[in-house]
Amino acid sequence: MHGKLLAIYNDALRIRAFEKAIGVMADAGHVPGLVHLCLGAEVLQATVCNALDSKTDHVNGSHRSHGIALASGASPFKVAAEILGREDGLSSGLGGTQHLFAPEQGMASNGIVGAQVPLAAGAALTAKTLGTHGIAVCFFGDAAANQGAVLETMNLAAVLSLPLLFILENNGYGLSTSSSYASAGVNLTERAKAFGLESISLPSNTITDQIEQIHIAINTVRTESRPLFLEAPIPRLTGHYHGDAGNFAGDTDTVPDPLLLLREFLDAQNIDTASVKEQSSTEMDEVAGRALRSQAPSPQILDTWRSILGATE
Amino acid sequence: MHGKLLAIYNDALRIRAFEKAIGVMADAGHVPGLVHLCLGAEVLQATVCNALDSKTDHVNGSHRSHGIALASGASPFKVAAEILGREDGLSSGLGGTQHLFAPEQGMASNGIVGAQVPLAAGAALTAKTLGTHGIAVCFFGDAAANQGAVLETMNLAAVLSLPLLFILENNGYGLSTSSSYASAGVNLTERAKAFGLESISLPSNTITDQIEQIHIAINTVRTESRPLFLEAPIPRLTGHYHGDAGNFAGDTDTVPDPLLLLREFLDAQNIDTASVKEQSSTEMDEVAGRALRSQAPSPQILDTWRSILGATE
Amino acid sequence: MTTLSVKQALNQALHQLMAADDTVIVVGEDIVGGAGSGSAEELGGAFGVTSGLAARFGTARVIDTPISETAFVGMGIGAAATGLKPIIEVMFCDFMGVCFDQIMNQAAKMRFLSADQIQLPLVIRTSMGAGDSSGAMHSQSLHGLLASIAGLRVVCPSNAADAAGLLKSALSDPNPVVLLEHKGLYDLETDIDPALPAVPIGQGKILIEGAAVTLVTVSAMVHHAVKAAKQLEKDGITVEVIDARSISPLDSDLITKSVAKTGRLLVVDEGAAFGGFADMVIAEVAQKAFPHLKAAPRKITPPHTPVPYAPSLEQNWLPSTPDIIQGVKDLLNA
Amino acid sequence: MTTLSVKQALNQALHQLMAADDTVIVVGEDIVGGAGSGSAEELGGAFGVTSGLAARFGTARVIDTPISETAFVGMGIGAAATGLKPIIEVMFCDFMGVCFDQIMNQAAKMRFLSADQIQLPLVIRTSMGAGDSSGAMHSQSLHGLLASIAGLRVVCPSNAADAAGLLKSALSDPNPVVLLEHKGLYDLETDIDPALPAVPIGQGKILIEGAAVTLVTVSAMVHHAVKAAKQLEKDGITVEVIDARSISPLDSDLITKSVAKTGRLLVVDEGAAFGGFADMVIAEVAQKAFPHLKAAPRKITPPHTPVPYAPSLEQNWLPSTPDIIQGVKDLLNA
Ligand SMILES: Cc1ncc(C[n+]2csc(CCOP(=O)(O)OP(=O)(O)O)c2C)c(N)n1
Ligand SMILES: Cc1ncc(C[n+]2csc(CCOP(=O)(O)OP(=O)(O)O)c2C)c(N)n1
Ligand SMILES: [Mg+2]
Ligand SMILES: [Mg+2]
Repeated sequence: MHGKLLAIYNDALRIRAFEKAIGVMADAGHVPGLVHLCLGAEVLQATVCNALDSKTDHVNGSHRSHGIALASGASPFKVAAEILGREDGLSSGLGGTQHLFAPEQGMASNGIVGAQVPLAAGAALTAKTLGTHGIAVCFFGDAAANQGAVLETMNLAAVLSLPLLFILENNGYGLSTSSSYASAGVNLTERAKAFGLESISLPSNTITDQIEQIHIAINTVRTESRPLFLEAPIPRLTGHYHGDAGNFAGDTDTVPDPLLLLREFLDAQNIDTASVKEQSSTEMDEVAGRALRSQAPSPQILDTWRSILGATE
Repeated sequence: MHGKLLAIYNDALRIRAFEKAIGVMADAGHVPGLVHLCLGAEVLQATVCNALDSKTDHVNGSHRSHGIALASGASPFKVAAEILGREDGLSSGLGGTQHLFAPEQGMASNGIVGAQVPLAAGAALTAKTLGTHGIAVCFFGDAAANQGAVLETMNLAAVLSLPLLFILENNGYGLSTSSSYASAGVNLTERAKAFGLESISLPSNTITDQIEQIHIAINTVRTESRPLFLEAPIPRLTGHYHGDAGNFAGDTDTVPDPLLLLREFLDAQNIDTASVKEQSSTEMDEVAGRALRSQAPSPQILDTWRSILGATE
Repeated sequence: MTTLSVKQALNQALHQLMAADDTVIVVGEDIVGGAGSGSAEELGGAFGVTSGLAARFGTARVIDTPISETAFVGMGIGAAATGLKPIIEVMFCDFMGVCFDQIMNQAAKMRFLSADQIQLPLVIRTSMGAGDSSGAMHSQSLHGLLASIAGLRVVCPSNAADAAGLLKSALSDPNPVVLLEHKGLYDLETDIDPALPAVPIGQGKILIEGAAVTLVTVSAMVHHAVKAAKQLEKDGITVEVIDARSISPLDSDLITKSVAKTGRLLVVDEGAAFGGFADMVIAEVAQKAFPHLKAAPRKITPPHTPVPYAPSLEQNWLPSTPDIIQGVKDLLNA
Repeated sequence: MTTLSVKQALNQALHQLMAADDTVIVVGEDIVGGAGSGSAEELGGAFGVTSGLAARFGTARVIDTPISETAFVGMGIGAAATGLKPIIEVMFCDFMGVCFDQIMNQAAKMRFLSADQIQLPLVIRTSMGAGDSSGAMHSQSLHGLLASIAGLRVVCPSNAADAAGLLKSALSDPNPVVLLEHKGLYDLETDIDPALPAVPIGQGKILIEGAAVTLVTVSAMVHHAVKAAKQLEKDGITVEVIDARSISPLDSDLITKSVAKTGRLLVVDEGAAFGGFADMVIAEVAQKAFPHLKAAPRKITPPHTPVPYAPSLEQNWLPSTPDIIQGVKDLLNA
C-alpha cells in the first residue's frame, strides 16, 4: 500500500509541477488562450488513473483535464505542446487545452460542460459489449451536475448497467457561481442515488481513506459491471481559469489540499518525499522548455483537413 | 366540496367524450395525422385546470394535451377544428394536435417530449416577476422524466424558487417502453425530491383524496411561491396513439380508471351523474360535427406567413 | 432482382451488417420495443425499420433507451470512438435539437480535434420530411442545416437501393454520417439487387438525361422531379434530373458538368428556403459554372416558415409536381 | 458623440432597456456573478457585458442560473410568451448545441404555431467568432446555421452603435432574435451617439462606396474588409463594402442593387464554408442579380473544418486582409 501511495503522490506531484509550469508559461504569454488548471484535483486524478488499465479502460474529463491526461500516461511533453498550440502536441495543436485526446492512454477531454459524460457511457458500452472487463470513468464538476447531459446519463447508465464510474469533482464553484446557489437538493450524491446509482461521498480529510474508497469503487464497477457515483470534495486552489481575478476561489479551510495531506501522511511514515518533489519539478520544467521549443504547426495541415472534411472540393 | 367534485366530473366527462369523438373521427379518416388521446388522465387534468385562474396561471402540456386544453377553458370546437386541421382551429390548422395554443386560457402544448417543462418555468417566472400571484403548471409523462430538459428544470425551479407545479402523468409507458425499464431509481417522486422539490405521489385509488391533494399542492405553490412536484399514477386506457397496435397499454388492474372511481363516489353520495354524461356526449358529438364542417384553411395564410417570417423577400 | 420497400431494404441491410460484424450495435428508442412490458412482441422502432434485429442478435446489441437523446447519441459517439460501430436511431430528425451538442460539437469535431487519432464509424439514422400532417416538430428536413456542420457527412436516399447502400457506406466511413430517411418513402417499393451493394457517399446520380435544364433534388422530391420531367418531355422539354443523394460531400462535379451542358439550374428541395440545400447547390453552381449559365439559377422550396399541420396547407407548403413543371418553364423563359 | 466599446455600448443599452421597462429581465450564467459565494463583487458575465445591472435592478430581474442552458433558455422563451421581455445570455454560441431544441423548435416556431396569438419579445445574446485560441467549441460562428431556421431573426453587429442599436430593435421585435456578439470586437471603441438609437433589423449598410466589386460581410470580418478596401483604393480599385448586419432577414435589396452597379460579388465570412452566410448571399445574388453579374460570385471563408486552436493555424484558418485583397483581384481578373 505504501508503494501505491508513493506512486500516487509522485503522479500528483508531477501534475502539480506541470500545472505550475503551464501557469508560468501562461504568465509569460506563451499560452494562446485561457487555461483551466486542475490545482487541488491532482491526488484524485492520480489515484483514479493509476488504478486503470489503459488497454481496456477509458477516462473522459472536462475542460479541466491536464492532470487526467498526465495521470493516464500521456506524455507531458505532448500535453504541454498541445496546450501551447505546437506541432508536437497530442493533436498537433488542433485541439488545445480543453480538447486533449490520448486514445492510446484511453483518455479524452471536452470543452462543453457535461458533454464528456455521455461519451464515457459509450466507452463503458464498448467495454461491456466486447467483454473486455474494462470500465469507463468520467470526471465532471459540481456545476456540470446540472446539465441535462449528465443527468440523463446517470439514468441511462443505471438502466443499461454500464461499467461507468461517475466522478464528481466538487470544488464548490462553477465559474463564479457557488454550488450552494446553483444546485438544489441536499447534495449531489443524494441526487445520484435517486437515479439508482450506488453513490459515495468521499470523506474530506482522511486522504488514505479517500484513496482506499476510490480503489474500492473502481473495483466494484469492474467486477460487478455496473455504474457507481463518487463525489470527491476538492479545493479550488486557483480561480476558474489561470489568471482570473480569483475572487471566487473555493475555501481551503473546509477542503484542505489533498497533496499536502498525502505528503504529511507519507512524512509521518518516514517515507522520503523530498526527492520526488525535486524530480517532478525538474521534469516539468524540462518538459515546458522542450514544449516551448516545439514548432508552431504548419498551416499545411489545414489543407489536409480541408480535403478530408471538405464538402464540395 | 360536492359541487366541486361534480364540476370536475363534468369536465372530465367532457374530455372523455371529446376524445372519443376524436377517435371516431380518426377512424373515419378525418384526422390527418396521428393523435395521442388522454383517456385515463381526464380527472387529473380537470382537477388541476379547474383550480387555476386563467388570468394569472399558465399550463404547459405534452403531446397528449387535448384534455388540458378543454379543462383550461379552450373552446372544444376550436380544439377539435385544430386537430382536424381546419380554419376554425385554435391556430387555424397551423399547429395541430400536438401544438395547441390557447393563450387566453393560459394553455399551450408541445410536440417535443419534455420541452414544455422549461417553458412552464418561464410562465412561473413571469408570474413571480410581475407579482401576479399566478402559478405555472407543467404536465409531462413518465418517459419525459428522463429528458434533460425536465431534469434541468427541476433544479432551476428549485434554485429560483419558482411557483411551478410539476405534474408527472405516470401511465407506466413511454411509447412501447415501460417506465420500469426506462427509469432507474426507486421512483420518480424520490428523484424529484433529490432536486430539492417537495414531492408528492398521489395515492392511486382514493379519488377524493387525490383531488384534495392536488388542491393542496396548487395552494402551496401559490401561497408559498415555490415549486412542487406531484406524481399522478394514471391508467393508459388506449395505446400510445389512437389506433396503434395497443399491445403496450398500461394495466388497468393496478391503476383503475379515475373517471369510474369518481362516478362511483358520486353515485354513492346519490348525486345524479347520468344527465351530465348524456350532456357531455351530446355536446361533443355536436362539436365534432361542427368541426368537421369547418373549412380547410386557405393556403393564402401561407403567403402571410411567408411575408412575416421571410428571410429575403 | 427483388422488390423491396425502403423500410425493408434498410431492415435487411441492418441484418446483414449486424450478422457480418459483432461490433455493430443498434441503439434507439423503442427500436426493440416493449422493453419491460412483459410482451415478447417486438415493435422494431416507430417505423419498423429495426424489426427482427433483437430477436436475432439479442438485446445486448440492439438496445432500447430511455427518451434521453443526448445521453444515448453521446453514448453512440463514445462507443464509436472506442471500438464499436454503432447505428443510432433518432426517431425524427426534429428531435436532434435536444441532442444537438453531441452532433455538432462532439461527433462532428472529434476526428479533427484528435488529429485523426480517432475516427468514428458511426451512423445516425433518422427520419425527415413533411406530408403526413405530423406537425412542425415531426416533419422537418434538416439535411442542409446538418451539412453546414464541418465534420459530418449527410445523405438522403430516395429509394430502397440507395437507402441500404448508403447505410452500408456510412458505417464504414471514418466520419460520422447522418442518414435521413424520408417518412413518406418508407413504403416505396423498387426493384433492387438483393445483395444490397454499398453506394458510395458523395456521388450523385443522373436519373434522367436532358438538355434544357439541370434539375437537382434529393429525397422524396426526387419523385416529383421525375414526374415533372416525364410530363415536360411530352412538351419536348428534356430535363436532366440529378438525385444528389449526398448533401455533404456534395457531388459538385456531376452537377456543374450537367449545368455546363444545359446552362440552366433548378434546385427542388423541401428543406430550408434560406441557407438550405437549395442555396448550397445554387451557390456552388454560381461559383463553379457561372460561364455556362444562360439564366439565373432558381430554386423551388417551401416558404421560409415552419411546416404547417393542416393537409391543405402542408400540401401547398410542399413543392409539387406542377410547381416544378412551372419552375422549369419559367426558367426556360427567363 | 461619445466613444464607447462594443461591450460598453451593450452594457449601457441594457441599462437603458431595464430602466425603461420593468418587464425586461436579464438571465444567464454568471451574469451577476459570485452567486452564493458571499462576495459582493459582481462579475457581470464572462465578458462583462452585464456588469452593474444587478446592483441597479436587483437579482430578481438579473438572474444567475445553473449551467442548464436548456432550462434557462426555455424559461426565457416561456417568460416572453407570458408577458416579460427577457434578454438571455448564452455565454458562447457554441453552447447553443445543448439548448438547440428550445431555439429551433420552441422559440422559432411558437409565433407561427400559435397563429400569431403569441409573439416573442425575446433576445438571445451570445458571443461568436474565432481568433483568440479558444478552441473549436468556443469559437464558432453560427449565424448562418441559425438564420436557416424559419422564425428566428439573426443579427451580427460589427461595432458599438450597431450592437446597442440592434439589441434595442431586437427586444421590440415580435420574433425571437439572436444577437451574435463577436468576442474579438468587445473592446473595439468607436464614436457613437450616446442615446444609442435603435438600428432596424434587416437593413445592411454600405460602409464604403465603390464601383468594381461588391463585398458583403458581417461582424469582425467587416474590419478586414474595410482595411482591404482602403488598400485596394490605393491601387485604383474601389470596392463597395456592405456590412449586412442582419443575416435574417437579409437586406437583399441593398446587396442586389450594389451588384447591379458593380457586377461583381465577393462574400467574406468566418462562418460555414458550405451552407453558411456566404452561400446564402451568393445564392440570393445569383437568383436576383444574375443579369448584372460580370463574373462568377466568390466567397472567402475558412475551410470547411472545425476551428483549430493553435494561433498559427487559427490565423491561417480565418480570412485575412491579404486574402480579401487577393480575392478582389482574382475576381477582377476572372
Ligand atoms: C454547456 C456549457 N455551458 C457553459 C460553459 C462555460 N463554462 C466552462 S467551465 C464552466 C464552469 C464549470 O464548473 P464545474 O462543472 O463545477 O467545473 P470546474 O470548472 O469547477 O472544474 C462554465 C460555466 C461551457 N463550457 N459549456
Ligand atoms: C425529444 C423527443 N423524443 C422522442 C419523441 C417521440 N415520442 C413522442 S411521445 C413519446 C413517449 C412519451 O412518453 P411519456 O412521456 O411517458 O408520455 P405518454 O405518451 O405516456 O403520455 C415519444 C418517445 C418526441 N416527441 N420527442
Ligand atoms: Mg466546480
Ligand atoms: Mg407515459
